[in-house]
Amino acid sequence: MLHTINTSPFESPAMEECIRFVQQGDPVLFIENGVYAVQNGNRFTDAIAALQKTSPVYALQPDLDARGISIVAPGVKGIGYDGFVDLVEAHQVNSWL
Amino acid sequence: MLHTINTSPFESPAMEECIRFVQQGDPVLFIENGVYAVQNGNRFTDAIAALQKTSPVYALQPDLDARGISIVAPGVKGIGYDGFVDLVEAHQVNSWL
Amino acid sequence: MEDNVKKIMHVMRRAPHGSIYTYEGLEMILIMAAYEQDLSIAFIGDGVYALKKNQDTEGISMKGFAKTFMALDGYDVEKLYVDRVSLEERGLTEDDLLVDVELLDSVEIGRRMTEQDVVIHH
Amino acid sequence: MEDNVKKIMHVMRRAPHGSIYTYEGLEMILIMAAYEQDLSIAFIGDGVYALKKNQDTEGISMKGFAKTFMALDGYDVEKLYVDRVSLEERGLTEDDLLVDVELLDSVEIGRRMTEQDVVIHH
Amino acid sequence: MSHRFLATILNSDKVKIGILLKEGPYNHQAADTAYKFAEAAIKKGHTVDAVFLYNDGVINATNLTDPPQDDRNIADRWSKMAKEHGVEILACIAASKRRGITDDIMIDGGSITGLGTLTDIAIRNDRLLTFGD
Amino acid sequence: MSHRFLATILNSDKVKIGILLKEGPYNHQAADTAYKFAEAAIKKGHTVDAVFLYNDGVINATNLTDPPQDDRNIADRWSKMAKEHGVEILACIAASKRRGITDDIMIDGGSITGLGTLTDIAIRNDRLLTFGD
Repeated sequence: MLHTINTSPFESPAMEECIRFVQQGDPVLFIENGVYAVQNGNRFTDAIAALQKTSPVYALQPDLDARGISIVAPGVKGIGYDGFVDLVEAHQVNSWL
Repeated sequence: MLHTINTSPFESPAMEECIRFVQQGDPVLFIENGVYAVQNGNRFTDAIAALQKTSPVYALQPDLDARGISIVAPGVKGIGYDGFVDLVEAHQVNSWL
Repeated sequence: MEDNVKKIMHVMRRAPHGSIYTYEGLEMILIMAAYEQDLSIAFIGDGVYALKKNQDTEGISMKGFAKTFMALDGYDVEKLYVDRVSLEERGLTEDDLLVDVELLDSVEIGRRMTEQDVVIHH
Repeated sequence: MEDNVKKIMHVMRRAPHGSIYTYEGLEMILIMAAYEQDLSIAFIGDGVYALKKNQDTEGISMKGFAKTFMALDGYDVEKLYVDRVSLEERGLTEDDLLVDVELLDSVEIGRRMTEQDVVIHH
Repeated sequence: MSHRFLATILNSDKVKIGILLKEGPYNHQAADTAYKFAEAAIKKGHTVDAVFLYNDGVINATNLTDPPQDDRNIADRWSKMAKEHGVEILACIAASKRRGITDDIMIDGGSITGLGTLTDIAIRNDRLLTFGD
Repeated sequence: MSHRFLATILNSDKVKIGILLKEGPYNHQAADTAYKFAEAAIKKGHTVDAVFLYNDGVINATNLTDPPQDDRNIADRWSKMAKEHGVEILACIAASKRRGITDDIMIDGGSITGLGTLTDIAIRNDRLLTFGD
């Protein structure tokens, strides 16, 4: 199951909640304001590292670009809308609005 | 200056931010989902006690009632819309949306 | 073969009355219940407040809907899961809730989420 | 006597692009600037992200507006305050910002807030 | 001047209030709280000068809403408040264009205007209150 | 049955997708992300069956929006997607009534329907994606 998070972790508990429920191996995709979570060097960088021990973590590149985020936390993979589609092709989706 | 907070402290950083900026003596009024902050015995009860050392704290009674909150943190005063108006009569307003 | 029965989970995540999401979510659930799908509802975060007893919305001139959760049983929607951490963190216990629910750990709710065909957050 | 000059502070509190509040807030500021009031803008919480350098919105097909903040100077809106804690917490420094701002502690921003006739959060 | 002096005597503790409403009806409580506050302020003898609708707040101004019979009618409430208490209900034009609010579907007593009007409201009133999400 | 078999051969890795959109245009990015996702899915040969508009999402369906010339036109984009790719654009009737969305102001290619249709969409598609705030 693909989990998407679209709100800033500074403004919403969505990421924190999602992480509590996500199952081992399930991919997590950050979109919209959610991408602030993976900006390298902020206070969520450790949480993102911990998450990656069990889940692949993606961020929507156009949303990173729009917010001027050029360096993401190690291991996080930037993907386009087509990559988003590929993840949806492979998984059911759980959007943590 | 009257500060109003209308979002749940569990879902938004508004209360936390407001508390950092509020000046000594300035009243704080919780409305809408903001009133969950003053439900007695949740994890914000200490923060509400600390805030009251410098600021009077109010909560909109109709919003408390709507959410089934019968016991508020010690010292917090429930007021109606008319009490809200009285506070606005006495103060400029800063709404932490 | 249950070809057309889908497992659909509704996730309540917001406090009631401050916004309409919980209420319109409930309207969606009531309609879906008529289609004989495998429905469940999880209450996570501020979503647990939707089930709080003694909500009286008269003073804010809005329709209350807490009691509609009590009617879900009659629609054969019986799988109500409440996240234990969310409830405790808010200083609430099962006694504060209007309806009988299963109080579950996040791992267990997460496991049931993974089994779904559709998950809708409100 | 400056009878008709009001002190109006706009408070940016949301990240750009995920919602329109910052952009429509900026539109409001540009109009108010023509009225020769005593305007200031405070950036608090995710609001500081509005000033981040190198925002390129082409990929999300939205108009960028970060550069409009650089034009505020030309409208005589020169009081831009950034909350130091909010910036640091996000792993950013003044070098990451598009425009010159005053980096202030919350107590000082709070003091300036209290002096306002009007405070509008966006 | 003498009128103003008289008003000062009679209403020494009364304030003139402008309201800025930033969210649409039903979806967020903001429109309800703004209304209940305005109602209470008027009842206490204060002046509610105007309700300025911004962001999704402009959706308060459409006359096409048709809420369930047993629910409150938010658009009608604003309309009545405009007519009975002279409260201006004003929707920002730029925000309205983005959300499809036009003169043709405007509630009675409401109108579309620019942000300059909001600035005037901020200047001429003792208070400007914001309601939103 | 043979048609279905053929489709299986040709599109073995293709999925049928329904979209649930819960926020209005411009105010939140949800409408943009939903559109960009749908566009990319169609380009890859997947089927986007329907976009169901709920909560403030119904505001995507008004034909009265008039955004600035240099901005994207969200309503037109949905309209075009409906016509060119057969994507159903459906606004929930109860949600529409609360926000003043009616048949008279409906975009080309859009229509108003009930929540039962959303249930059908959830049942008949391989995926249901939600976009909101």
